[in-house]
Amino acid sequence: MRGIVKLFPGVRALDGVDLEVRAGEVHCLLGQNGAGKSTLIKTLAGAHQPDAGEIVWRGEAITLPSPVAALKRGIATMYQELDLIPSLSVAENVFLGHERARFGFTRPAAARAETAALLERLGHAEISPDEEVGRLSAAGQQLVSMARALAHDARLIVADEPTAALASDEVDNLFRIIAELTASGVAVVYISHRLEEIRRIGHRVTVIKDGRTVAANLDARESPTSDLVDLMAGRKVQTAFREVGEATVELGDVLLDVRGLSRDGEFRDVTFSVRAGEIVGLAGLVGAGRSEVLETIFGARKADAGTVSVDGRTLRPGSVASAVKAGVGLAPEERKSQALLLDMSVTHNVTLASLDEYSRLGFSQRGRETRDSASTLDRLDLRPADPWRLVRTLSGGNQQKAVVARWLVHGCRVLLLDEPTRGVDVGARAELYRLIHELAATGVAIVLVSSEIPEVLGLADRVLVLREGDVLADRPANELTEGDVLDMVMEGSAA
Amino acid sequence: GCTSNEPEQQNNPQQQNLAQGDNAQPGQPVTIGFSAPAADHGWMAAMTINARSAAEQFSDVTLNATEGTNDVNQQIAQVESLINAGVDVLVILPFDGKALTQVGRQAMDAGIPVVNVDRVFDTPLAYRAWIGGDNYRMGVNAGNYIAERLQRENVNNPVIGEVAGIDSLPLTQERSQGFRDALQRHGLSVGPRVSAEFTPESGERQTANLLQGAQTLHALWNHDDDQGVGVVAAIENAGRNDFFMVGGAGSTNMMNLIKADSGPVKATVLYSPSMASSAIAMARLLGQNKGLGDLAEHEIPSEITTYSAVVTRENVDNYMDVGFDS
Amino acid sequence: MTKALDRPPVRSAGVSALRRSVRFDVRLVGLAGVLVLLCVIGLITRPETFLTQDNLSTMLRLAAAIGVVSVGMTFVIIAGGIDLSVGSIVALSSVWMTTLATQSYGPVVMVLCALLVGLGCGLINGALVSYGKVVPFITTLAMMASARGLAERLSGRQTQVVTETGFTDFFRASVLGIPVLVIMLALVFAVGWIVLNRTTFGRRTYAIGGNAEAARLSGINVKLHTALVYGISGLCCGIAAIMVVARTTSGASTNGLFYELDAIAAVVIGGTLLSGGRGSLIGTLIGVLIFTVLNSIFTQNNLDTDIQNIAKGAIIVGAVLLQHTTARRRKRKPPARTDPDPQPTNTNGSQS
Amino acid sequence: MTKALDRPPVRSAGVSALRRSVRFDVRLVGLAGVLVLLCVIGLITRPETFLTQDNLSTMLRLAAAIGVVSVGMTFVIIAGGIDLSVGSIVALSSVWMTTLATQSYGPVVMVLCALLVGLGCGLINGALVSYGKVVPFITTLAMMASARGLAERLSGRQTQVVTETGFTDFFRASVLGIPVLVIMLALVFAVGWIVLNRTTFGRRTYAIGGNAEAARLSGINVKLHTALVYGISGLCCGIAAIMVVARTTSGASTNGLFYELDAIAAVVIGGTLLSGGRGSLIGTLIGVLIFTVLNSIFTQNNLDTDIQNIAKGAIIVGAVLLQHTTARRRKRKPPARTDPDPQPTNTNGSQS
Ligand SMILES: Nc1ncnc2c1ncn2[C@@H]1O[C@H](COP(=O)(O)OP(=O)(O)OP(=O)(O)O)[C@@H](O)[C@H]1O
Ligand SMILES: Nc1ncnc2c1ncn2[C@@H]1O[C@H](COP(=O)(O)OP(=O)(O)OP(=O)(O)O)[C@@H](O)[C@H]1O
Ligand SMILES: [Mg+2]
Ligand SMILES: [Mg+2]
Repeated sequence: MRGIVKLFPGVRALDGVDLEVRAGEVHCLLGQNGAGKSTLIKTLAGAHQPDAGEIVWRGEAITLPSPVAALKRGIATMYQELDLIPSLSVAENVFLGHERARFGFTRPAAARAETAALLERLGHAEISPDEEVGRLSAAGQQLVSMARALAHDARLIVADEPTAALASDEVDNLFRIIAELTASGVAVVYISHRLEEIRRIGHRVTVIKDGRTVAANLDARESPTSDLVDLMAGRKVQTAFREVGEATVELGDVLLDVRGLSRDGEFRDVTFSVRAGEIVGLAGLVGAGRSEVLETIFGARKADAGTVSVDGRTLRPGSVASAVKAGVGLAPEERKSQALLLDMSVTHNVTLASLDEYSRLGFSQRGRETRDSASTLDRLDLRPADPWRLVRTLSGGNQQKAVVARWLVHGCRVLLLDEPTRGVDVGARAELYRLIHELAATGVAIVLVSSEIPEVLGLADRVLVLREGDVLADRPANELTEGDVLDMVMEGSAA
Repeated sequence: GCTSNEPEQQNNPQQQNLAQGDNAQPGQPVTIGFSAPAADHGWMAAMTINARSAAEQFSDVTLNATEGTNDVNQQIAQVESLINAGVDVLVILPFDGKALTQVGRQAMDAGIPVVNVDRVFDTPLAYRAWIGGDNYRMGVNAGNYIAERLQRENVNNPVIGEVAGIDSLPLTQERSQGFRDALQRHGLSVGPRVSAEFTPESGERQTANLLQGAQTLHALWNHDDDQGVGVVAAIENAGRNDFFMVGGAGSTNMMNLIKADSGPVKATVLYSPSMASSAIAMARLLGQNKGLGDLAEHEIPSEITTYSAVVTRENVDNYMDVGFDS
Repeated sequence: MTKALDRPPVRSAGVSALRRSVRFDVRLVGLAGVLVLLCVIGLITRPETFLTQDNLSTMLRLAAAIGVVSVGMTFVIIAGGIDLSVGSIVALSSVWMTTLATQSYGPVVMVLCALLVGLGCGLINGALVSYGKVVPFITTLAMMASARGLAERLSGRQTQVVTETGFTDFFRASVLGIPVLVIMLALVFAVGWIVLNRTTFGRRTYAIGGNAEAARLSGINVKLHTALVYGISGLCCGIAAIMVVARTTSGASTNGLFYELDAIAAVVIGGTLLSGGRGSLIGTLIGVLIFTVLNSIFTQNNLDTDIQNIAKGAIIVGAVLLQHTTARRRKRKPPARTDPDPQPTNTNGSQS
Repeated sequence: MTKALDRPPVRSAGVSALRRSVRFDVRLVGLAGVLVLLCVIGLITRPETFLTQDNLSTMLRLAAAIGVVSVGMTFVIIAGGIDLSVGSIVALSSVWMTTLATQSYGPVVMVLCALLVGLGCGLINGALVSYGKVVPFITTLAMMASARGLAERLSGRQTQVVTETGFTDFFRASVLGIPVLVIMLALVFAVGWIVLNRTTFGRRTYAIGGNAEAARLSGINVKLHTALVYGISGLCCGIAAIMVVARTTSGASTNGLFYELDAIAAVVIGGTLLSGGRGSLIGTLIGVLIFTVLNSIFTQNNLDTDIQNIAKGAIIVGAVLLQHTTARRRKRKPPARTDPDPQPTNTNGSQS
């Protein structure tokens, strides 16, 4: 791809990007949130038409007027936003658009069998090809998306942040498949904000910034991390967690108290408490029920047993209103379905949970609202820096920033963060960590869920490890190593 | 606490002269099936109400009335289910005469006499007796009255407006045709014309627009007194008093206005829902194998056309009894 | 990958397949329960006449036209659209097929004419929606007005009687005691079911309704497909027009009044989401039958129209609430759905 | 933004606010263009009468009732619902307020009666939708049948004339040459606009329509809010009933026929998405006016009903296509909309 330009109303998303991918390599694409990575690969997939530039495929210049054209040439794409049909079954999603059919009649048995084989290859034979995709967890859906890309027998597979929803073991699994593919001569374009992944599987790296290629074809293993980060951000970024030894904040009284919380088939007897200023991390594999615990604390799901109390007052089970009144906030896991109003502006999204704070007698105070949300967004480096842009037109990582910003603006006393850094670039991530610490310092109790174990260990004061709905351990973070946690979640044997 | 306006009056406005002489004596029990279009406006509601109250007067009559519907398909099914239910006589006011002809025949073939009311079937094979109004003559009488009145008032080149009913119904077309023909006979023609939907609201809306388009107007014929309430309101809203208006069907309301003679309404042309009462009476007699008492004939006649008399201030008192509450 | 077996399943396979089929059944079972309940009420109130073969065939024949229209509507709604023009297209087709000119060519041409007119109108709808990008509500509202106007113009607002007895004889006949119309209804439903559930076309229809952008990225020609779906709806209207003409032996511009509401109501009560992507033809069939039976009970029990209306509203809501309770009792609602969901439109929202 | 500063200033606020208003304007400008075009056609065909003050005030008076209903409908649709019962609620309110019993208490009680009946019906709708979890289409369809039936029962299907002259005198009067009905319409629109755009209630309405789950997780009481939104729609129907009664000097169960279609059409043509979360009251107002002007042009030019219908369909589609072209010419369409998008419901689906 040479000199690709793509214009969106008000934004030059791509401004002359070059990308060169060789057969059999894993080519990593790096860039900040909103740099144009997803836009670039959508151009490659035929989903967007470039305004300028050319695509050369095996020596000949081609145009890709539609996704079909790209698929026909052997370019399969796993989009950043899981583009699956929630109401269809796994098998139907995998073969959508290239159904196993005879004379237009589907052959569900064939599709099912092939899907089962693909899923087995992905190490997840337990996912039924007949299951409705909408009922799978985010990780399950990511796997289906992967199976779909594999089903195309493509020459080039493009993966846009495939690991954002995955935990470490799933990531290993994915990398094994990618290694198999490249060994058979398939090229892979790989996008991720986790630099350590790029080290593990990448061959070469292209860095884009603000729609331009700033560095092409670097060696993935040799280039120093700091150089890559600097290239992406165009400035020096500190990516550290709180310095070890830095005086931890003075912890206050117990603010959030969870006792014997259970939900049928999801988790059992979860008991822990969080003190003012404390950060508690929940670690576990995908499907361990961490999200469910947070949602139940928040009242979005009704607990079957157990109580949640804030500052000594017990919350009404299954009532979000009662939780909100007590000062609890939840930044949910799935940004699109649970958090964002795609057709509203960033500002309006950010202040959604704080409407009462930004109103007098029911009338909104738009000036104050705009000011506060803009300054939070500024800190998170949301791009493009237009507080009135519709959230729909933001890049994935920037949308995530808007979700987190909503709860930073909202003055709550207990903050439940579910995967707050999913898809967020390195620079903004550091800023986010700093903000979380600042909040804790002001006496907010924070519960954090993340699939990245280093992140949990680095941020939290205390860590709860969950496995299949059971709490395995509740320890201070500095007594645990990544290995300990991994062992626990995999084996279930408390080390 | 919430009742309609005139509860006593609404039920049985014209029951006094239904059956006289021998025919008044109870005879063998008769089950009458009744099917009509949706009672979605005053006239049609009056038809159903009249049919029911007529049936109540006869101790020997059981009325099996179906839900009114404006879907011919559904009306066919209703008549079929009445046939299935084994009624003795059918009284059918079809939404569309031609479309229900088949089912009328079906009933006749099954030996159930059919009294066809108002909108006529396509073939006499489908009914035993027909009673209905004369839409064409209604238009003619309205046209004649207007033309003559304008001539009396010496108006030159008069502008004559028309507020028709639902345009897609044959009855509306017949009325309009009669109106046109009558005016033509007097060398006049119809000026601005709108069509409303038999409801006061549509009458008001369409008339308001018509009046805007017609800054001069000498006479206005409104097909239907239900929508007439709205037509009169629109004339008042526009503050117009430069023309007179003639109604249609003959509601009590319009007759009162004619009697009061203070507004634009000077006359109305009858198309009385009393025909529904007559139809029930005829159906009963058919079921009992009797004829109409006053006629020499042994049987019920096969067709009866009611007359569209013009009600004016002079004769309104004679007609108050057939006025219906729109 | 050594510990593959140890890992908590992302989704447990066997159970979920079972669950899924159960979940489907429960909705339809609830609905069928309502239908049976209505039949029982009919039987109790009118024991002599309600369940006679005569009455059944009357009810089914009445259900035929609206049933066929509802099949097309189900396709459109599953694909995420709406078709308000069905009633008008039925009127136009019925008028066009019964003009003197058309009738002079004989029954086969009449039938073809109805089908082509219906299909044509449907495709115009489809083209405007997918290539013209006019929202379905507006497109079909416009077609609703235009087709009805054209029908009035063509017929001069006269009811056109069918003189071609070959036509009426055929469509009013019965085969083995089953009216031809009912057989047609069954056929249309069967074909519709197969297309929707067993062909790529059908699965793609679901896909487009579920997430049009994802469908496009999967290489589906969403525009063409959408246009065709409206074509199907139009074609169904053509078939319904034939049925109406056969029933009434006439074509009129007043045919098909309110079919749009009746059909949408049947589809929605049958469990198809107005937001698209989900739905079943069986549900639609039951929905149509519920309304037909309800009408029949009302008529046979001689209820006043106003009471009927009041009761109808209550029964519709009651039926849906009953369905919910059945479904809830079985505790099969997935957690994501326990939320208020003031409108199903949003459940579609998206994922991760 | 290519070579902006290292970190572009977050608020190029001035520019972006401008942009934002421009984006909004373009849609509405296109729509307003259509309205102006229609007025020009009216002026050309009926130069003497069309733009007179008399005719303008007549048109606005005719638009008043449907305009007020459309305000409520806009709220409901933005919140992601639909209200099919508006016409029936208008009928019921108009009948209830004009019964002899109500009239005997004088004009103030009549007005209160209409408002309370409307509000009550709306809240019943709302409660069923949000607490009963019955989909809005079915709930309001049921209310449509029931309210109309109740209106028929109350009135015995008779037109109830208003004898209370205090009532008619007040509402049929003019203030400074502007009819009271038109002033009421303006007031309802103004209040509606403020509530929708300047209060937290309005913001929450958009939020619920945009993503009910997100709204719920942000601590909004989605159920209560949804119920209230239907209450607003009902209240608007009550106001509209007062207007209809004032205009026709009577209450009748036939009032408000087809208001649901007219109101939804006005709202949708005004750019509000049926899937919720987006829309503007100004668009709705222009939509209402477009339909009113169209009607006025038709009647004043003495067109046949059938031609009117055909033309109406063509004009509606034409208007929307024209809007699109304007929007495209300005290149202001966000790319998410350039794809097939057979129905707006799905745009929610996804994208990068
Ligand atoms: N549909 C759209 N309309 C308008 N602007 C868009 C649209 N899609 C993307 N953009 C803009 O294009 C730019 C590039 O977005 P893109 O999604 O390619 O970023 P990205 O590199 O994938 O970021 P991330 O790491 O957050 O996923 C962003 O500024 C974004 O706001
Ligand atoms: N809508 C649903 N219907 C049925 N089962 C579900 C649904 N959502 C989640 N589950 C199941 O609940 C369990 C826990 O879900 P989930 O994946 O959200 O847990 P988690 O620990 O939060 O993992 P993640 O790392 O993805 O956040 C899984 O077994 C999952 O399959
Ligand atoms: Mg991206
Ligand atoms: Mg989770």
